[in-house]
Amino acid sequence: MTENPGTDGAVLLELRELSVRYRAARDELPAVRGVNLRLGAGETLGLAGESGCGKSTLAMSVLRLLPRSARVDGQVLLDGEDVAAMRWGRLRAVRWASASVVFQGAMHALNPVRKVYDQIAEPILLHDSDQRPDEPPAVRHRVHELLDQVELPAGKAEAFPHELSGGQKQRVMIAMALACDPRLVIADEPTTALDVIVQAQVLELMSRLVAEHHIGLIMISHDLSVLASTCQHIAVMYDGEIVERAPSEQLMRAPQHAHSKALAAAFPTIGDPASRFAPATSNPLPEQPSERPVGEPVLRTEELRVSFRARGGRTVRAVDGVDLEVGENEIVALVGQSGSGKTTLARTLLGLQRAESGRVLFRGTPLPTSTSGLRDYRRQVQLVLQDPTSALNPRHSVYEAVAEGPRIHGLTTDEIGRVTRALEAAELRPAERFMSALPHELSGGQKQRVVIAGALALEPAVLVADEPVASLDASVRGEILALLLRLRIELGLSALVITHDLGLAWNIADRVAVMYRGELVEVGTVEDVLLDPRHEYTRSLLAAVPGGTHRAEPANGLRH
Amino acid sequence: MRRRRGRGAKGALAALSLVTGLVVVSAAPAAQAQEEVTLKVALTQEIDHLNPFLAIFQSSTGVGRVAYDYLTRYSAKDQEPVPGLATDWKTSKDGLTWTFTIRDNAKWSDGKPLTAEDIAYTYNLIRHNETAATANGSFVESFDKVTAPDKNTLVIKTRTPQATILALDIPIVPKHVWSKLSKVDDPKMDEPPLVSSGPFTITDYQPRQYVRLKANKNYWGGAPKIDRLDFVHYDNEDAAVSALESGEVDLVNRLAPAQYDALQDNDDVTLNKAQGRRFNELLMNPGAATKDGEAIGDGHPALRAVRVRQAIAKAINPQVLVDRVMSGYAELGSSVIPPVFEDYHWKPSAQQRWKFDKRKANQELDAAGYQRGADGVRRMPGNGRPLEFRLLGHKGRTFDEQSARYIVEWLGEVGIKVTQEMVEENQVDEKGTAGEYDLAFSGWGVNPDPDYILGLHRCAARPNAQGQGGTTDSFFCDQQYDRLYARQLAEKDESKRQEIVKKMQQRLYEQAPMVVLDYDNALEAYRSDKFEAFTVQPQPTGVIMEQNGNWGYYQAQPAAGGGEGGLPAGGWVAIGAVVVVAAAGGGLALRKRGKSVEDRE
Amino acid sequence: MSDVLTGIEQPADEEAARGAPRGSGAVRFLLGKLGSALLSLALVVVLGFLLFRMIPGDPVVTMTRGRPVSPEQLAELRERLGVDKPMWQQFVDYIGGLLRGDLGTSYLFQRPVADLLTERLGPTLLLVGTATLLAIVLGLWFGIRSAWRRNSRFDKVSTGTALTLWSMPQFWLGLLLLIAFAGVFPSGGMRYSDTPPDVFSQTLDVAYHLVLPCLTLTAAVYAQYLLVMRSSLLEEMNAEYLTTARAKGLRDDLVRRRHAVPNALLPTVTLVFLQFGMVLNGAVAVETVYSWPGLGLLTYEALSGPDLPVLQGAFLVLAAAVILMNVLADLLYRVLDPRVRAT
Amino acid sequence: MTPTTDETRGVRAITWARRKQATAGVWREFARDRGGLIGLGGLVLIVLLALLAPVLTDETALEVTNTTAQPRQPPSAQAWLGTDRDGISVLLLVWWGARVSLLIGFSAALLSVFIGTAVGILAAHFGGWLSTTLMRFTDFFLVLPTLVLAIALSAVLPRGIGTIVLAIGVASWPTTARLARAQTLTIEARPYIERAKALGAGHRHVIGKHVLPAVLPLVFAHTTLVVANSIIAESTLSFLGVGDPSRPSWGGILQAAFNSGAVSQGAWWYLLPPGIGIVIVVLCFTLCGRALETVLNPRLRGQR
Repeated sequence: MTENPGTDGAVLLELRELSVRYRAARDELPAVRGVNLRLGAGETLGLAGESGCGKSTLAMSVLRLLPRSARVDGQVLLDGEDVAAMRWGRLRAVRWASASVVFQGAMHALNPVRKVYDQIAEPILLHDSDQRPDEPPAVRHRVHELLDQVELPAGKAEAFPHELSGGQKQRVMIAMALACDPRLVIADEPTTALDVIVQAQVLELMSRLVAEHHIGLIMISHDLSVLASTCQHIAVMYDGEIVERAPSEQLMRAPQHAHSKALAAAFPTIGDPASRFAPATSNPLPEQPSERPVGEPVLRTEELRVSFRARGGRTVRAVDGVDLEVGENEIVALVGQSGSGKTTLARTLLGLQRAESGRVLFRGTPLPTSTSGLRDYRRQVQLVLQDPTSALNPRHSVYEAVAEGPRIHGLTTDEIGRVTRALEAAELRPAERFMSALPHELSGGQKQRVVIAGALALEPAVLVADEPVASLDASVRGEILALLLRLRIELGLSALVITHDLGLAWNIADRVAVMYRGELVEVGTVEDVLLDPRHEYTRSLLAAVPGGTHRAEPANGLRH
Repeated sequence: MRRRRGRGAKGALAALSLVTGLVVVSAAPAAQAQEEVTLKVALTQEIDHLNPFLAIFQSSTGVGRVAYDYLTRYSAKDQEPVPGLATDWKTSKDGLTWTFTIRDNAKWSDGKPLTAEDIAYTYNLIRHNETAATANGSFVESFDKVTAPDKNTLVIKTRTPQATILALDIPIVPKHVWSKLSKVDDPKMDEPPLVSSGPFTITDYQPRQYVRLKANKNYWGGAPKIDRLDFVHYDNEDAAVSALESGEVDLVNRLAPAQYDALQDNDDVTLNKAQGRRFNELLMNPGAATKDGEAIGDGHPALRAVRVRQAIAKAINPQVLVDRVMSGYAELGSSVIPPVFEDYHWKPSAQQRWKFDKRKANQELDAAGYQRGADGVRRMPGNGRPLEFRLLGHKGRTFDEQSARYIVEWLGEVGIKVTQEMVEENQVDEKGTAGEYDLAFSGWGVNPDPDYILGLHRCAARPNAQGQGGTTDSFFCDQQYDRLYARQLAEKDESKRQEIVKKMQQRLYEQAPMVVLDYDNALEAYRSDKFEAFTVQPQPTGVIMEQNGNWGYYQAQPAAGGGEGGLPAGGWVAIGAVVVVAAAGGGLALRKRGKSVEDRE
Repeated sequence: MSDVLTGIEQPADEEAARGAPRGSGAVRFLLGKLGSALLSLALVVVLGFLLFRMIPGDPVVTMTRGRPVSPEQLAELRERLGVDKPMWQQFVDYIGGLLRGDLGTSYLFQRPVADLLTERLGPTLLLVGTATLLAIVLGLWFGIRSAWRRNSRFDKVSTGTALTLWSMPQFWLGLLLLIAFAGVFPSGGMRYSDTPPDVFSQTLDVAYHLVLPCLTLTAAVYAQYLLVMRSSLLEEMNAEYLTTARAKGLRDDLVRRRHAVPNALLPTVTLVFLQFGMVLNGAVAVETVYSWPGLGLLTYEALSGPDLPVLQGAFLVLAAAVILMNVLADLLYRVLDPRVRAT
Repeated sequence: MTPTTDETRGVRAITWARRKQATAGVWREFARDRGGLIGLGGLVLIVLLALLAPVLTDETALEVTNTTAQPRQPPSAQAWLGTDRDGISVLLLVWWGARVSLLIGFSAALLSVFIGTAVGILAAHFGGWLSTTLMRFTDFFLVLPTLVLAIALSAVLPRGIGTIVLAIGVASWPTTARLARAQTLTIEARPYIERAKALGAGHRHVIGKHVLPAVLPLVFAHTTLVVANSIIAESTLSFLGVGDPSRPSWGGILQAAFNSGAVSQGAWWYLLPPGIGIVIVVLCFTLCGRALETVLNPRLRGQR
């Protein structure tokens, strides 16, 4: 059943030599180059690739949803009919009835001012000729049925999108996609914006529904493990071409193409000793010190509490009695779902957020409260933000961005030398080449290195990194993580890495702290916590990691 | 250059009108209005009150003149007092007691007879009620007693002889209506219908829109020849003129020269260039002071010297203002009594008149010791204060704003620096009464009797020690002038009085506390296709509107054949056209949209 | 808390707060809006008092212009107007008067200002209301079409026209129309004196007089609405939910009508209300040119005097109108946008 | 203490080269907008003509006592655009009026933008009660009927250009304040501000290095629109009679025309040129402003 089209043998979708080019100001930018693809009825195919590889363009071309600037060559045969040749009326009839789409960000893909009911009912009323608006009971029934299928209560039909959580919105999107019983569903990064646990639930739901309704599915993601857990086949796209297509298990186990390998390596299997302290990188890493010196922790919190006053006078406690230590030369991973208070904790550590009670101690001294004291403190503890694109002022050159810290602190002596050293420490070599560049001329990984260099320019003792690789492409992810490991060895830098990604913790951290609703529920060495979770929450986090077919059992036997 | 008129457009739109029923319907009310003859008069001034005791504005008193009767009237011919309600009068030897015979054919609009009792009531009300004195209190100030011994006799006793007793501009009100009111400023008295006895009766009033009057068929002087008289409000002269052109109104006054010129080509409109009662003057602060001679204000000391004032009079050329600012619709000014009052008007001879001569003005100033400084501005001898004058004027008043530029430039050439100070009207008044000016524009409308205007330049007209109560126009104070004033007041012989009055004007002219720049013509226009020539006052060069009387309106006569009245039909057609076009456009757009969206991506 | 930490802030973003009122949201929201409106109103009242007492000139002189008045009469008048009292006393009297609906007496018209204002309010409402409605209809219609077919000939022509109209001083446009339509439409005022008094004729008469002023006021206002509508729809044009709608197979006009426009309408509607002050500015100019007997003309007339009580009254009424519109805008926004309406 | 001069120069050169490149980029983007180019061209021409008026024309021809031409004459060979109520060439009057209109427009806009930017940035940056107070203040000014406020102000203050500038400036700053505040809030929500704070930056650094450079271009683009508005506001105020009569602006010329009965006379040559002047200048400013906004505000790019 691997290479064959579906059970009835019909070809649902076929792409023949499909090319898409975007007309830009001067020239045409190819996005998809000569792709051939077949999908049988009921088949599920994952389309993997990094941002900009053309996977979304490919998906959108199926229903001719590309912007006007796109030029499409080749054929898209949907049920044997060429979409490009369809008349406008025919195309409208085909849309949603034959193939529907689950869009990337459910938050934006739903109309914010219309009720869920209206949005789901709209295609039903449009396409089912027997469901006229004068038969609302039937439509209403159908909508409730759909909501039931995606495990949402019928009452949500009367909700507006903003009243739903991210996962609920994505469920609504799925319900909407199923509304006209399409034979093909295209899901474009359906879970990217979601939390790990929710992501697992949504993926499971999708797999189930696709199987139950015998729907063909094309799922697009940058995350191989997500695809592996949902799809029979995976096709890897790179620079507009499909470079490898294989059954999921095979691709995960033995990727052939270099790019597939990089993608596969980006999501380490927890418990796999090969990836412990070994993020995927092209430069070999030096040996990690096995024993860490024990002593006074560099950064420590005592009973730290932080709360916000929400509108309406209610107080929301984001951090609730946290005791956390980051030792000398240690990397600690702070993991948890979004909203668990990780980022607030990080901001408090840097004095960007005032603590309600408790203390933050740096080398045993409490966080200063005076303006100048705080400034001095910030030479020691530095921050690396999640999205390097927005963390750099687009108007400032790399040099200015890196020199910003030293200038603030009046470290004007040998500024150029300082900047050069910082850039080179962040592995931007030769430093001169980058100095005059503006952020938009750099790749995502390079930008994150600049941010790190900016922090390093102050020669800090601790780096607090908030999701440092979450917005980076898989192939870059490993490089940045490797950089953190190298910095620890070369500069003796301690780090607190905040992440939702347990694999990241497995990759680089010495210890891991699990945060749940403002509290630390479990703290310990990576091996202890991830391989032998004690707390319920840690277990559910681990269970939510999409392990695909390749997931290792958290067996004791792995701990040799 | 004629501007685009609506005729062509009307024709085109008339064709369109065939398709719209709206026009047919809307034309009906216009047709109805044609049965009666209505004279529509444009007013550009607000009506402040219809209540005759409170009405002050020219517009309101103008309405009062057609609605109410007065004791006496001014003749249309030469503005001499002629019988009004009083048919005859005599005065006692001491001039303090006046006995009037009141006509017995006068009736109120509610049918009740008008008697001497009503007149006495009116005068006494003003004398004893402060609110009632608001508008016309000054006329009765010297009254000692007013009685009506019988219904045809009115006796007025005054404390001092009063020359104006035959010129009492006091509308007579019905006692039987007013005596029932609790207060004089009862708002009811601003709401028609109002009981009056004049040739017209006020029937309808919409503030800022119109006052409607209907002819009083029982008027003792005979019924007017028109049925209705409407005073229609327009906010500016332009609006009124274009209303005249489109036939919305029949009579317009206070035209600007440009508008007067523009109307000259219109065959349906006849123009009336009347000798006006107004003059414009340039005041030169001769050293403002109170009655007691205590200096007030901050007038420039150089202007206290007669030689400087005379030099200024020679440095400016009023004829240019007449020609260019007034476009020739004015007469060259000389003294404070306009030539329309020919008996009192004094005109300087060729030798007496200040001639425009910059060289001479310069020489005189040089000779008087006002030497030019390095900046070309003259300095006062002694203290060296530069001759820098402020020129006070009304903001927004065209004459002031336009003439100011000429004055500035003329005086600049004789080494006097002038800066304009155009301010709101209340500030002009305030600065004027406080003597806080150097040069100032001013102007007066003059009554047939010269007493008031002459009295403005007496020492006694200056304010009291508190700086209040002054009526002075110029702060002029001259013993010789004051003596002449007293003489004319006591003089009973009319021709002798005229001589004295002329001497006073000559004295003013020579002392030059002001330069009278011009006498404005009153520019009026009316629809001659609808009305015959109006009665003007005085004849033959006088005005139709703003008379000292109601001859113009009362004796108005529809033109033979009569013009079409009512609304300009073109207007209704235009509305119809707009509606049709909008509907058609909307429909088209809707249809087009329905088609085009179908096949668009 | 004397030692303020550098860079430490509450993450309370006011814009965000708009989106998520909690608890007894509706009432709280309403009270908040009303409260701030009342505060604005109070400030307007105070400013109105101060501003018009700074104007030089003795009001008594203005009132008695052209009449011979004795010093006693002047003094009595001063006392009646209260201008001889100390400032604070005047302020107290002013507030007291306001509360009783007494705005003083006009110097020029010798009538209560409140009466004058009520009398003039109707015509202004008629003019501004008609013009705004027309402008909304035209502006939105053209704006939506221009945005939907960006850079088409239609877009270029309609946006170009709007920009040109927007660049015109309204009074000048009024003057031009006045010359152009002389004879076809009345040159000023609100009704003829000799129109029969029946409702039908009167209505037609007023409508006829309304055409030019309304046209002038509409021209500039519609242009503004068009530009706003166009740009807010353009902002929505790339929204993902439109792709969703298209993917569902909706016709282009349905995508526009059901999805794009309702979203783009939000900022536009708010702006329509917030720009109300601009419409009033226009009304002052237009009423002056066409002698339309409204508040704007009253303001202009009061200027030549200046008739301070009237100016002050007009200032208060106009400012209050704008404040009211702001409150309405907030309420309407709440009705239109479910995100704000959150319970 | 100081780095070697060579190095400094090197760094400076980099920075300057960057700025030059950025400016060139802005210009390239701007030049793509045909409307913007036309507007800019028109503005340059008009400003040049206005500046050169004393060189190209004879100022004494504006003196009423020097003119011999008849008042209110239609265009002729002597006076291409006819004469005004004093017999002065309308062309000359409009030419010189441009100086006054532009001067007032620019000054009022500068004043308004200066107040607005300062209030907006401070309100957004500092938050708390200061922000509340400032924004309450701004909202308050926003609801004031600007024309009536300007009228009242010009009635209170002595007549003159300064008064008009002040009246327009004081009445029109709140829109700029809102814009500056919104932009500052957007900028301050960006992570790089968080990063700068984490690096130890204080208020001055954040405002000076990050907020101002990001807000000013937008404010600059907005300024052109404010100038346009100011010119219209000035003309309206002058028309209502609160302008400076001794130096007539375009609005003042129109007021003089209106008051002297030009409408009844149908003196189009007297009414059209000043109005067309206003429309052209305002349109040029608006086109420029919109083009600039599109270039400088990436959010708007590709929209207009």
